[in-house]
Amino acid sequence: MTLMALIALPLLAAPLVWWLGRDNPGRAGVLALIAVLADLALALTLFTAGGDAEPWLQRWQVDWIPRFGIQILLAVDGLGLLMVLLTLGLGAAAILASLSEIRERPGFYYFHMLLAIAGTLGVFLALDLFLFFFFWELMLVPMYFLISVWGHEDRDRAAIKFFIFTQASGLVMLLAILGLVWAHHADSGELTFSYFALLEAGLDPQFAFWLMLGFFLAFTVKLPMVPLHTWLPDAHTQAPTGGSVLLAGVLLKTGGYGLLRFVVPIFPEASAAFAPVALWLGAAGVLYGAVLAFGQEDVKRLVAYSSVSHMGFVLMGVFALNIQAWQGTVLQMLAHGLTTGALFVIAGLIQHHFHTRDMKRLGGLWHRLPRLGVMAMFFAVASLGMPGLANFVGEFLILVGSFRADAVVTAVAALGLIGAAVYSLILIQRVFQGPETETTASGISLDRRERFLLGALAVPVVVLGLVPQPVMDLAAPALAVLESLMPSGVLP
Amino acid sequence: MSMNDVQALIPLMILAGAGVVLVMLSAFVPRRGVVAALAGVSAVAFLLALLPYFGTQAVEVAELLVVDPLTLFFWTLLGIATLVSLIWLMVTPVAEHDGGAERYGLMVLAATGAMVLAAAQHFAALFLGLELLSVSLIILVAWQCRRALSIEAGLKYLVLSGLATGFLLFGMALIYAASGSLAFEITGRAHPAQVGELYWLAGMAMLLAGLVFKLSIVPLHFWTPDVYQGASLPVTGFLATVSKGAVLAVLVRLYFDMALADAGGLWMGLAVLAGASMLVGNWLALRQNQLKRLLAYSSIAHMGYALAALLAGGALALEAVVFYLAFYLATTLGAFGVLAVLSRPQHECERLDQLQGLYHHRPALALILTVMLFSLAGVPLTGGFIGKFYVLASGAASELWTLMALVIAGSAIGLYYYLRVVLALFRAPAETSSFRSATVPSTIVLVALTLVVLWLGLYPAPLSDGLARIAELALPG
Amino acid sequence: MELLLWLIPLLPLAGFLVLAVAGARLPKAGVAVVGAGSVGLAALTAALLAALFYNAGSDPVIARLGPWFRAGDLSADFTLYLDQLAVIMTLVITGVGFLIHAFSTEFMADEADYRRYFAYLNLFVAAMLMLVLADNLVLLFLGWEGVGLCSYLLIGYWHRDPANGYAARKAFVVTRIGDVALLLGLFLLFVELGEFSIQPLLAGAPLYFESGAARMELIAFLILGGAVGKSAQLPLQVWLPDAMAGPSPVSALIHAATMVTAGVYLIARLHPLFELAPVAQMMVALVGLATLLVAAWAALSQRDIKRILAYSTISQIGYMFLALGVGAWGAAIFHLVTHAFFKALLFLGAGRVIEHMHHEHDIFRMGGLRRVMPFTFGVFLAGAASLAAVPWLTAGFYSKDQILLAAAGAPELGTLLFAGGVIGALMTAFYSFRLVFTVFFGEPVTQEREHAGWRIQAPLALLGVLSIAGGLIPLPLEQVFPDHHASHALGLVLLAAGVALAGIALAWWTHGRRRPTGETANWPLWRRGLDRWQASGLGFDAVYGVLVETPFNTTARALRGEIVDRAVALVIAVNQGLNALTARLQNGRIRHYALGVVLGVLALLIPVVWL
Amino acid sequence: MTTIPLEHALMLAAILFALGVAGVLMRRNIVFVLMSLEIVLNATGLAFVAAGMRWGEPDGQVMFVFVLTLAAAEVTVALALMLQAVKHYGTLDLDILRRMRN
Repeated sequence: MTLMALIALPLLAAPLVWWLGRDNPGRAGVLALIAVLADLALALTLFTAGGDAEPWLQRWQVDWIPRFGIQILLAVDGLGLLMVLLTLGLGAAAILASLSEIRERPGFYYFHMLLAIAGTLGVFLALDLFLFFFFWELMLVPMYFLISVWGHEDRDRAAIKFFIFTQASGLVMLLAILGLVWAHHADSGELTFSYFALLEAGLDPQFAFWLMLGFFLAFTVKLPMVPLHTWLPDAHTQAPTGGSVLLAGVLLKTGGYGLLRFVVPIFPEASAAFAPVALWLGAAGVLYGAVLAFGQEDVKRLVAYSSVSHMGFVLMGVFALNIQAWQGTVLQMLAHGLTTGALFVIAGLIQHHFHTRDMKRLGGLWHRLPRLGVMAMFFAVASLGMPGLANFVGEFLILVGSFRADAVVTAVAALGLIGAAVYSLILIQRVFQGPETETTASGISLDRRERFLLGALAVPVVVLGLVPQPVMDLAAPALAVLESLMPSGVLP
Repeated sequence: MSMNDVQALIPLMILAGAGVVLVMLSAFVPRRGVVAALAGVSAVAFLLALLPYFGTQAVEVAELLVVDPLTLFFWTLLGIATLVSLIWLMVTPVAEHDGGAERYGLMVLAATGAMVLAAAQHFAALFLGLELLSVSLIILVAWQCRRALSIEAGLKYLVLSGLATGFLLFGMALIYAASGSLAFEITGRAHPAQVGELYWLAGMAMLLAGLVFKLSIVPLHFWTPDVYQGASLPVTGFLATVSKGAVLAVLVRLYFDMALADAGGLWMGLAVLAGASMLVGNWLALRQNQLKRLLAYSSIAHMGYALAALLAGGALALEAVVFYLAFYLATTLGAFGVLAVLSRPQHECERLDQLQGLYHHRPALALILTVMLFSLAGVPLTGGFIGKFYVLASGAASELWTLMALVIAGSAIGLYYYLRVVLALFRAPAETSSFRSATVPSTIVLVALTLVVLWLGLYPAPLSDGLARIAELALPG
Repeated sequence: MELLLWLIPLLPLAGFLVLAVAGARLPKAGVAVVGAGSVGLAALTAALLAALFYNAGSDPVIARLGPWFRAGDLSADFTLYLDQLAVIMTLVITGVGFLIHAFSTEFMADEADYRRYFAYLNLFVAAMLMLVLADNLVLLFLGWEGVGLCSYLLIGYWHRDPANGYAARKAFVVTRIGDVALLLGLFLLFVELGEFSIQPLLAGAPLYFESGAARMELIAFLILGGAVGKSAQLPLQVWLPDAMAGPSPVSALIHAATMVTAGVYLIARLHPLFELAPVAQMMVALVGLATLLVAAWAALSQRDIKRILAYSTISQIGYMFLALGVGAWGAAIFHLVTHAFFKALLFLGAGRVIEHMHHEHDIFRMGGLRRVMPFTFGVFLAGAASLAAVPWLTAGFYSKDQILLAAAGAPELGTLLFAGGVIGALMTAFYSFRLVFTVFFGEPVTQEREHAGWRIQAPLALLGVLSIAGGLIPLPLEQVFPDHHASHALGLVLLAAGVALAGIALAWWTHGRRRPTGETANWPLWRRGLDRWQASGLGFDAVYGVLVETPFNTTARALRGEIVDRAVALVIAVNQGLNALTARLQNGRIRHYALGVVLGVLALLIPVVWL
Repeated sequence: MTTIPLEHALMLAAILFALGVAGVLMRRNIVFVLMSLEIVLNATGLAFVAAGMRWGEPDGQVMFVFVLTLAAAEVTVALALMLQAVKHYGTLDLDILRRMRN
């Protein structure tokens, strides 16, 4: 029941916030924040949950569309719980980041914000494949509105591109889900969309491979994987700050989560067969994202491409198919959410204060805003994989794991670490260092809320970097299940 | 004709009688309101007259018509659609000199034709219903005779639908020649007829072409945008919903009664046409700024999806088509309703720029239209999503991967133009724009339609369970 | 003892945290106390610990703090390991580091961003300590990257000037190339041996690998790659000369106590692996030899006082690599220690000179400073003498001598290695004293007298003493390294000694007795070209520019428009084209529409008739 | 009594039908188009009658009556529309009626 409440709370709060905050930005934001924080508190109670079969912490189900054996089946394990916490944490951060930026139609804005959060929570909790797909598509809609109504100059194109990319690939996944369901039906006579039942589906290997590709496509568009990533720079750049934070921090994770939750366990053999290709695709993403990030002039685009690069590691981690890489994947997703989210907050602050994201017009911000400079430096350094901060543990484990799977591709991907240094530091150089420009000559300072927000994002980055073990222990049972599903001979 | 038969015909009689009376009455009672009210009452009476049939066995009327659960479902659906269309006819402002009281009668007559179609199980009934529907529609389309566009639309519809009817009839004649019967089931059973299999098949091909013309399946779709544009908004709405729904209904019955799924060549031909419709319809709509034309093109694509679902065959396909029809009717009526509500006398709301910034002035209308557009696009929360799910589910069950790939491609292309309209709604309004506000009754109907669309999207279980039972009864074994 | 061990890296780290978080409220004096004090305490702790350690018979100390992360059979914990090697490294880092801190408290007193400076400095020391004390390779890598980061932060300390930022990024990126190699080496080690802890690895490797096994060689090569990056050896030496952009004490720290010695330490620490990989070990020697020659050669023509010292560092580290390559592990560490003393001294001294000359770096615009800066001259001379390895008097002589003798005794290529080393020594002596003579001799360019407080003088004096007498400090390493049998031929020792003196004499001949102006305009073309080639560090930057930097920049710029988006644009264009095409057919003509109907009928009829 | 073979009758109907269709496709004048439509419909009538003959049932003829009725109704509407079209467009040329297009 907690699980349903977890989704329902932001869902029900959304219209309320819309109505009460329809023309009062402060009130709307605070109410939305309260809703998310309340939800976070609710999510924390899941730690005390227990009793369901390992690795599941809690499960809840009720019939939805019996014609197709569709249920509202929600369940959470360590992996899901981590994603839920990330969603709510970054959701709160996204709302905080929006407070001063969103002045127009605030109620409607936070309505969509809460809806997007609810949809994402649904994705992380749903274990009926139809329900999962439902939420998967659902989270797009509010995100589309966030971009298209409150976005920057080129928002229309970005919003439509984002929507078409993700929905079209989503439909392919729906087809794959249906293929899986019917195959299971033919096999067992039972029509169901339940994850637990479909795990047992006996599939023809070749058919399974095609189905796996269907899932893979949808998840890697969201991830995103090169060359399916081109919606991302546009969407991230054009979205308002809160939207960028949510997109980068949370929505991308649904792709990695989907790969871990569905692709690998349902199609272990097909995944193993496809893994060499996926590893190379991941490595290509790592390098391509890094090179393009370096080439950008727009602060937000740079950060967006850095996401492409980081998520390339996630793809590699999933398809390295061993426990280290999976642990790394989980950590990398959390770490990327925090650091990239924070970098988007910083980019948003720059845009808000100086009305430009063009690095040619920026420079020397450190002298005006030393605190912002320090925070930017911190997150840039975290993003380039400095040991002691969160991203390192993730990337290290992923690389160890993928090295076990394929040393050559890992060696290629590791070059991305050099790329990360190049683009992260050029960002700092061009925005914060060097002489001031006309644009940045005016003196401003961060207010307390902005400082708090960045600080609050920095703390978990350090904690995850130094004490990642509790998080890893939380995810471990779920990943151990994955390991047990892999065909013998795949794991090194 | 037994009493039983008569009883079965009561709802039809109500509608037919009302139609005739209304047409004549409008000659003497110049006030639109009275006629409109009576028309509405007749539609409600039709729906009420259906109540006794629920839960009864199928009733056949002299080989021609059958009133079974499927028919009842179609009748209910089409009856409600007719009622809503009549309401839109009422709320759309018209210029004084256009009068237009007769239109209510004509619409009721057309609806009668639609009901006959939906219950037909014999070619004669099919023909009669189709022509009653068509001829009334032609007059409705061409009604605003001071508008050149109306006349043009009427003539186009008349000539092309006449031609299509010619093919339909010739096809019937060939089937009759081959099988010796005009009843669906008997001719269907005669299908691998030793004598004239070629006649039968050729006849079937022509017959189907005549039917899918009404559904605007590519390449018989050319009339659609012009007729949509030329007719007045509520008539277009009626055309897009009741007329298409009735034809789809009879097509469903034909398809299953005659076991067309087994006629390889025909199936392939229909599949090609369905695929072409999905793509061409969406391509046509891509950069369209005329909303009626846009909806016309979108309907081409949607009928392609529905046809694809039908082609999957089996009980699930039947359910899929019927569900698709249900959500499509509700959604389309909602969309046309919003446009109708926003129209002014002689100045219909039909261009995209007329909608710009609607959200800022009439947020409720904008949100309703958004829901409808999302439903057409197949976005979750709306009936359109479940509709598309049904299509893909039936396609996947029959492993029609190519056709389903086309459904996905079409949907992806389609997103673009639906989202374009949505974008316009939420953009900053142009300075000159002003919007009418909705009246209470139209608001109620619009809200009801929205709730239906959302209900279909969120909790389709009651409907899907009902459809499963209907399909079970309609397709024993 | 475990606690003390942890205190050593944590004290400077605490200093960093205090300065970073609460430093804004501290006055400058407070910052100085925290900044220098934390390292000073660490040095005291290290000294105490060393005493305890030696007292307890030099048994290794292991201090566990807790797990860092564990996944499957992988574990990386926060565990420190202290043995003879680590003790020496810790003492050098904290000791020299503290002296540099102390020097900085006065030297940097006018700096506005005093706090940031000391915060970085503390972090630097903490990271380096973590590196040398780490029990496992992951933790070592933490320190490894940490020093990289701090060097970046400190080189780019004056970041208003984009050139400094460039130098900082260059340092970070170039060393990161090595880091990636190292990382891959660690992975390979882990995959083969299933372990990241250093001692079990070192114990396990000989059981697992035969000497010269291909994988072992590969691992050693990859580790060498990491060492080469961090220690600025060929071919990744290019970052160090530019790293002069930071304040002089930072250079002292980078070149002496931290950072560049990390590579030497790494190879020394993992020496059993290299012993199993003879090819890689020979490669270490050759890299060292090539580097020491190239850098010394480049140093001959430098005009920037700090660049001369930078190239000398590269060259001296080359000696250490040479020693490592011939298996003279102890000699390498010995040279590392003495080098730390005199190089810290030289850089701090250079900082004094530069400050005195109002930020003038060109040695040819200096002269006669001996008269106005007698104290600085004195200590600088001690440092330079040690660098030039003035025989028997200086620490540098003893350490370098060990290396040369070890090279001579190498089983393979001994003659070549020795000869190279001797030539390098000649050049070293020459450029050291070219610097001393040019800067401190001749006519004074200024009459301004130097003045320095005790916080500057004391560290310099102490370092001066160490530069001379540091060679006498015993460095017990017998538990870590196997015995090394070096050649002890007196002839070779004399040769080395003679070469150093010859170099100094040559420098006097060219730069002491005569006073070249540094003007090159009237030189013959070949000499100007040679000079420029030398001055540019043998053109490595240009080559890398053409091979790496330009292609990367061009690619990034070319891709900025997203080629992948072209494919998307193509899809869009196709759809728009189809839109236009289908829309054209919608031409309003009834007859055309009727044709559509007929076509539709045919579309259904044809398959019926044909199938 | 000689009966005409079904094939022959249907062939005739088909030819008539094709002629009618060709007329619709080729004529531009509304009147001729409507006449062609009449031919199409009557061809189907013929086909029905011929088919009815084959089975010796009245159904074919019944359908023919329906077809005639339809034809009449359609022509009525068509002529009314034709008059209006002439009023608005001043021509009987169907190709002129193309104000609505893309």
